[in-house]
Amino acid sequence: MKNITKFGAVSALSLIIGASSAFAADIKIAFIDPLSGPFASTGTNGLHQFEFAAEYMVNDKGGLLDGKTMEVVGFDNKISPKESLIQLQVAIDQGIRFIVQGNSSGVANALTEAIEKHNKRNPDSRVLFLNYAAVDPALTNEKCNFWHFRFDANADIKMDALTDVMVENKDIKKVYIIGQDYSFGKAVSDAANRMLKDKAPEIEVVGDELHPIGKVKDFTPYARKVVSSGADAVITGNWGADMLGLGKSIIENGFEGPIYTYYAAGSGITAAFGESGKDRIRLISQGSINPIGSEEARELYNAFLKKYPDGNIDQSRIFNTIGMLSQAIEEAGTADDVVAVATALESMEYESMWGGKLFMRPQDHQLIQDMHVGVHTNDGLDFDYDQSGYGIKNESTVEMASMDSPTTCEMKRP
Amino acid sequence: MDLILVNLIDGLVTGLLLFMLSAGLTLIFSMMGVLNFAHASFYMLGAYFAYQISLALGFWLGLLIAPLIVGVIGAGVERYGLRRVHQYGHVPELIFTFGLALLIEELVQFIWGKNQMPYNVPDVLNFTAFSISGNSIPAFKVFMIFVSVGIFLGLLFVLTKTRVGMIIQAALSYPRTVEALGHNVPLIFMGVFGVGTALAGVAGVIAGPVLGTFPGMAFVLGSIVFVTIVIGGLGSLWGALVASLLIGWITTFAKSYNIEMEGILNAIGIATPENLSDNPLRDFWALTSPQIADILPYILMVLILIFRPQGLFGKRES
Amino acid sequence: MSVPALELNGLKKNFGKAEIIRGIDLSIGKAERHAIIGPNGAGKSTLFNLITARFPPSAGTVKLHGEDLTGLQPFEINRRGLSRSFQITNIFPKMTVFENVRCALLWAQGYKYSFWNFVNRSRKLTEGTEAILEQINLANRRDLPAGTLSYAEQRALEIGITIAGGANVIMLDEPTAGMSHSETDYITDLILKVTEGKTLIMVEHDMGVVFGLADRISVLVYGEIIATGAPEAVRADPKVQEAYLGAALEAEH
Amino acid sequence: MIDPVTDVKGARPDEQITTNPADASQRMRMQTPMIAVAPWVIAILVLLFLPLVFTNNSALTIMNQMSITIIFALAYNMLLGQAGMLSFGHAVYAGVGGFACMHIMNMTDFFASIPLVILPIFGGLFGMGLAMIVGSFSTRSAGTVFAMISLGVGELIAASSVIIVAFFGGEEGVSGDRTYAQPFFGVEFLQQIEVYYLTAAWVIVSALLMFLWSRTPVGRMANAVRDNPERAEFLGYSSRWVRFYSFVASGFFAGIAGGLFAINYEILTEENLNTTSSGVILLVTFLGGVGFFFGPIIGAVVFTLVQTVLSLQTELWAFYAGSLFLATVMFFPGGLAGLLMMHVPVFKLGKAGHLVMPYIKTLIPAAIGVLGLAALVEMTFHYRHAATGDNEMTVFWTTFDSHTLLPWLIAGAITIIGLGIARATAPDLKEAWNEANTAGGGA
Repeated sequence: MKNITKFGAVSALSLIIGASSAFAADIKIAFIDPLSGPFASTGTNGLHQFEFAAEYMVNDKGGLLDGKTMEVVGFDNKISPKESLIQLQVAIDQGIRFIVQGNSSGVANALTEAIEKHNKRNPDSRVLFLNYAAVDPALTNEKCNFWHFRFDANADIKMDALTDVMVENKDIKKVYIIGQDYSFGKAVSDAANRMLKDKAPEIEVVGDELHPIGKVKDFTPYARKVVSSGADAVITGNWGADMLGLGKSIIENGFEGPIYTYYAAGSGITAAFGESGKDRIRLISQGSINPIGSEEARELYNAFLKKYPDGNIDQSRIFNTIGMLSQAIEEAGTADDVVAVATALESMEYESMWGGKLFMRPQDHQLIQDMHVGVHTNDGLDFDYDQSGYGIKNESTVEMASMDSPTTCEMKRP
Repeated sequence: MDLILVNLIDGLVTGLLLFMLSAGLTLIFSMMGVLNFAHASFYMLGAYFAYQISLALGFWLGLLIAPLIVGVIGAGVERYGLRRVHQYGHVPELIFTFGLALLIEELVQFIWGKNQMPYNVPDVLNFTAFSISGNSIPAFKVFMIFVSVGIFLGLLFVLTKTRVGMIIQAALSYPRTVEALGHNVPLIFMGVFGVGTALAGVAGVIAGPVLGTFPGMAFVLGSIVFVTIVIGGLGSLWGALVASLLIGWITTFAKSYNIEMEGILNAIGIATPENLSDNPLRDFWALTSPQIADILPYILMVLILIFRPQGLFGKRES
Repeated sequence: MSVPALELNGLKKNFGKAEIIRGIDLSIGKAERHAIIGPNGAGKSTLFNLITARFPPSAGTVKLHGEDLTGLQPFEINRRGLSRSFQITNIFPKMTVFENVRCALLWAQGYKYSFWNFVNRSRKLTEGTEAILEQINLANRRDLPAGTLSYAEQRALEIGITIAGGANVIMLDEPTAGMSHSETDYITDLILKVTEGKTLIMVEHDMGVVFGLADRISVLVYGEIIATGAPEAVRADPKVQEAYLGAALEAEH
Repeated sequence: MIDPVTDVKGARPDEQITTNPADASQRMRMQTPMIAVAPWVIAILVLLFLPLVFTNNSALTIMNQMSITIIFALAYNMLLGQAGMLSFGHAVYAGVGGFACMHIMNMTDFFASIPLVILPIFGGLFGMGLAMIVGSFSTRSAGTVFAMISLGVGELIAASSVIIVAFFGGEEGVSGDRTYAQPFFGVEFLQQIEVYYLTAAWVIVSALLMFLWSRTPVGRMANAVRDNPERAEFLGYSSRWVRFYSFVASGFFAGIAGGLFAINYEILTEENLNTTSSGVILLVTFLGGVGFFFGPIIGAVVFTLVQTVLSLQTELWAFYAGSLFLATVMFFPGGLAGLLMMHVPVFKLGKAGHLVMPYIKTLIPAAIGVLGLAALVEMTFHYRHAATGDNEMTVFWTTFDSHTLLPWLIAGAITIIGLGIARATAPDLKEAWNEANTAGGGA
């Protein structure tokens, strides 16, 4: 009996896999990120931006290589490394050669290793990994490989820019660092300590703390410590519910200085902070939204809002990813030979519609770009987030941030 | 010193919130033998309903209506789901609630989406009640304390001073006898389940603005509620109260003070090994209390189960 | 004189302040059939539970073949050759009748916690089980789940499980409770048959069964044994008549 | 309170919640060895030939995932089904076994000296070791105490996975490369198909060992202790030790599943330990049915398909999985296996033919109705959450505009008609079912 069941089930399986590979687009990109579960909102928003970017920037303009269209296919990895690897295999079997992923450095680590092994073991179905948001510095240092490209600034670059801005602010004498207890949180804390010491030894780090990730119900005790420490500023790499919980709690319980963050915008967070976060939350990001980077970007954003009225473009790097990939495919003259595309991507210079120039550093495949520190406000915005009237407005900009930063990457090219 | 006082207040808020969940759960558990895994899901429903109602009618009506809706849903779940599964035994019942918790989370995402809801403290209560050396105590927290203490007193009154309470207390210990006396035990079960889930709903309404209203809010709280009632002792309302406060204060203090494992080990005479960074136990030596604050209740529970399986105030074992 | 099969010395049990067993001394010889009778609430089942370590005694000792059982777990006592049944039917309802009996044979046949033997490969185990099933007349029920048997059959099965391990001291707690006359006769015959040559200690209300089976009788009233002796002697004892037996006997006729 | 013993006294004959391998063993004993061996031979043949049907790597990957889940679920059922112990933290035994294997993979010299095929044994040993430590205090009683200790220990170990970075590698986990093992008869396990056969061999071996375990004295006594621990004590067996041995054996096979995970994915992370994984395996096992040895196998196959394949089709996969699970608990507490085995008496009576027509009349409309309902759910979801301009949606290979009335009417009509017919014909089915289950009568 069980064998019959199994047989039937597996037949169904091959049918479904077969059916879903019957789409018609010429160049397919697999988007492997959470589309269900607690992190689904970030994943879904990212997928919408990717789909829109492919439509608007490629297909509506006649496609690539004389009319080939581009399609982004969503794969739900439930933010699980295991599921990501299964979905990666499914994507490869569907003939997809470009993988994009961003949420969770843990998943990115699993993917980059799996892709390296896959490309080594299966030279005729190699794939590229375009990482648009996983910022663990290791990915472009000791764990780098030829197939991985990062379009976001890594945690160190962001901290470098953030601390450049912080030391300008002479009111800041004491800093409290708090983050989630995992590799990224630790990387933020290490970078902050190191760079503050370097750039402004007079600034005192009065607290440096990690809390369990995704498990804290009430941040009040942490907020108390921040307030009692007499800190003038807080640095945190928190994201999602941990960012919102921490931020709200710190503000509510009497802290009055700025909070420097990596991920305190969009996905409902801007709306939830609302008035309470005004002029308090600072955000490090790339791509200028307020003021908008270019007229082209304004048109694109408006078109995006027409399609997704409650959507945000909170990850402008997604559009850079699609733009640079398109340019690389055109340069290589093929979308099938990923080595050629990768070679074209390496050391590419690209004019971003969100302002500034982008440069894909060949040593480690880290994109170098302008970094902006913005403030959460409702004044003088071109575009708000979450339809809340609030958004992030640039205060300072670091051009081509960390252009010359060292890397431990020893790139092996095929 | 001031910080201790502040932490006491914060721990009290956390503990009382936990109590509102565990009180209902411990009643349900001891009466019906159901480890209701979906209890925290009703807490989540409370927050979401209150948010939806507050958009139209304001916070206060939300506080009033949302728990009622949650209670009715809870009673419905008992009547049309649990009662059916009850005949198969306790394990399927438990697994039923487990599945229900998953389904409720999916439903909430289906209806409200996956983002955090902008459900905020009402303006009337959005001010600082008082400050202790720079640490402000928001008025809403004071309000939370009053609501939960009020509910505790109400429960105590109902259970000890009214006829229904007497029957419930009797049914806690001798369900068969109570049934033999002609009381409608299924109806009592449904009522207790409804009231228990409504209490969880109240907790959701008042915790939603502070702790955030998002689809993962039930999962974050889920198992800790069990831990509370197991530590307190199954079926004991006082046990639930004491365990809730204990957990509230333990976690609050553990987070507020950076006690390091190295310090503790050195204090009891174990010297820090040389070359700590190469030591396989290095992570253990570097432990700090905030890191493990949220798993302390689990450690406490395992110890209690090993040495006193009936819990702090419990009279019967499992 | 040889060592008694079971010997109780000053056995006491308190639940809180209530003294349920107030000091019992009793000696039961090998191959003796001993019945314990007494009014409801006299502590008969409690006495059974004390002997088999279901509860720890408050004071006193229990000796099995001269060996002190204090501090032993029920399974350790069982391994020393004492087996019991329960007042409320206590079998494995979801397992088949055959499985029920076979489980009772496992330890006795030395399988212990082994996971390198397969139970259905052992001819000895199967034959032993079938022999017991024959004895308790349930051979034609062997593949039914035990929970589906009739009440009398379940009681018979319980007796089968109790004797299967080959214990030489058998304790039966009200084996005929709640049975019709014909069922009672069936069980009485069964007990006679299967306890041949073994020490039997039973609690029983049905005086017919008691006088039909027992070599000696003890009368337990309010946690104390007020009389022990041969059935006729006990029946004649004025204390017994006063406390219990008279009324019971009258009711009987 | 969740001790199954409490309500065992008035056991219902139709109760199917817990294992009754007694039946099977009896049948087994009376049948010729040929028939006893047949399912295993068929299973081996099927596993051998499946890759000829499904040649692509993703199907192999999914089948490997199924195999791992099968072993894990069977190991879990050694506790839940066979010994009546409900664990909320069983993922840690598989996880720790897997992490141990990962570390062995990274011990270059040692790993190069062993063939990859024996690696899962190390996983099993580590899982078993952990189970011995935890079991020493958690198996004293079944029921709530055991369940809550398992929850507590599970949370502790899951939490340490991000704290004790040296062993668990933090949130990135630990990764390695399986191909550095000693080649096994020249096979280096570079390709999925090679890994598939390795995993398949382990499935057969482990399932067989677990099946045989249920035939051993300690395996039989696990059932006895599950049904009535007190009675088992009076048969000379310590309930605690019987539970302990079951727990340790279950830990061993869970560890083997973990080892296979390490080989397949070459990475282990926090998700292999966390409570979600522990919960999932409980769902899988119960969905398949704890009452029969092969129940968890069905559960593992169905759940893996839902999780990996259905999730490609719809964002709402978890919603459907939850509904399926809840419906199973409410209406078929014996799980999918129980549902299948309900038909055994019918086949024995030779009346299976009588059910074919009523089944067709009821189940096909019901299935259509349920699909219609699913379409409505999808349309509602699309209507609420899709982008404004994006009115087009595709359900069941049909593309339409979700903002027009017609598709709603069609889907609604299909649902109502389908479920309506099913409802109308249900009494006939019930009657046919009763008739088919009655011996004698019409041929």
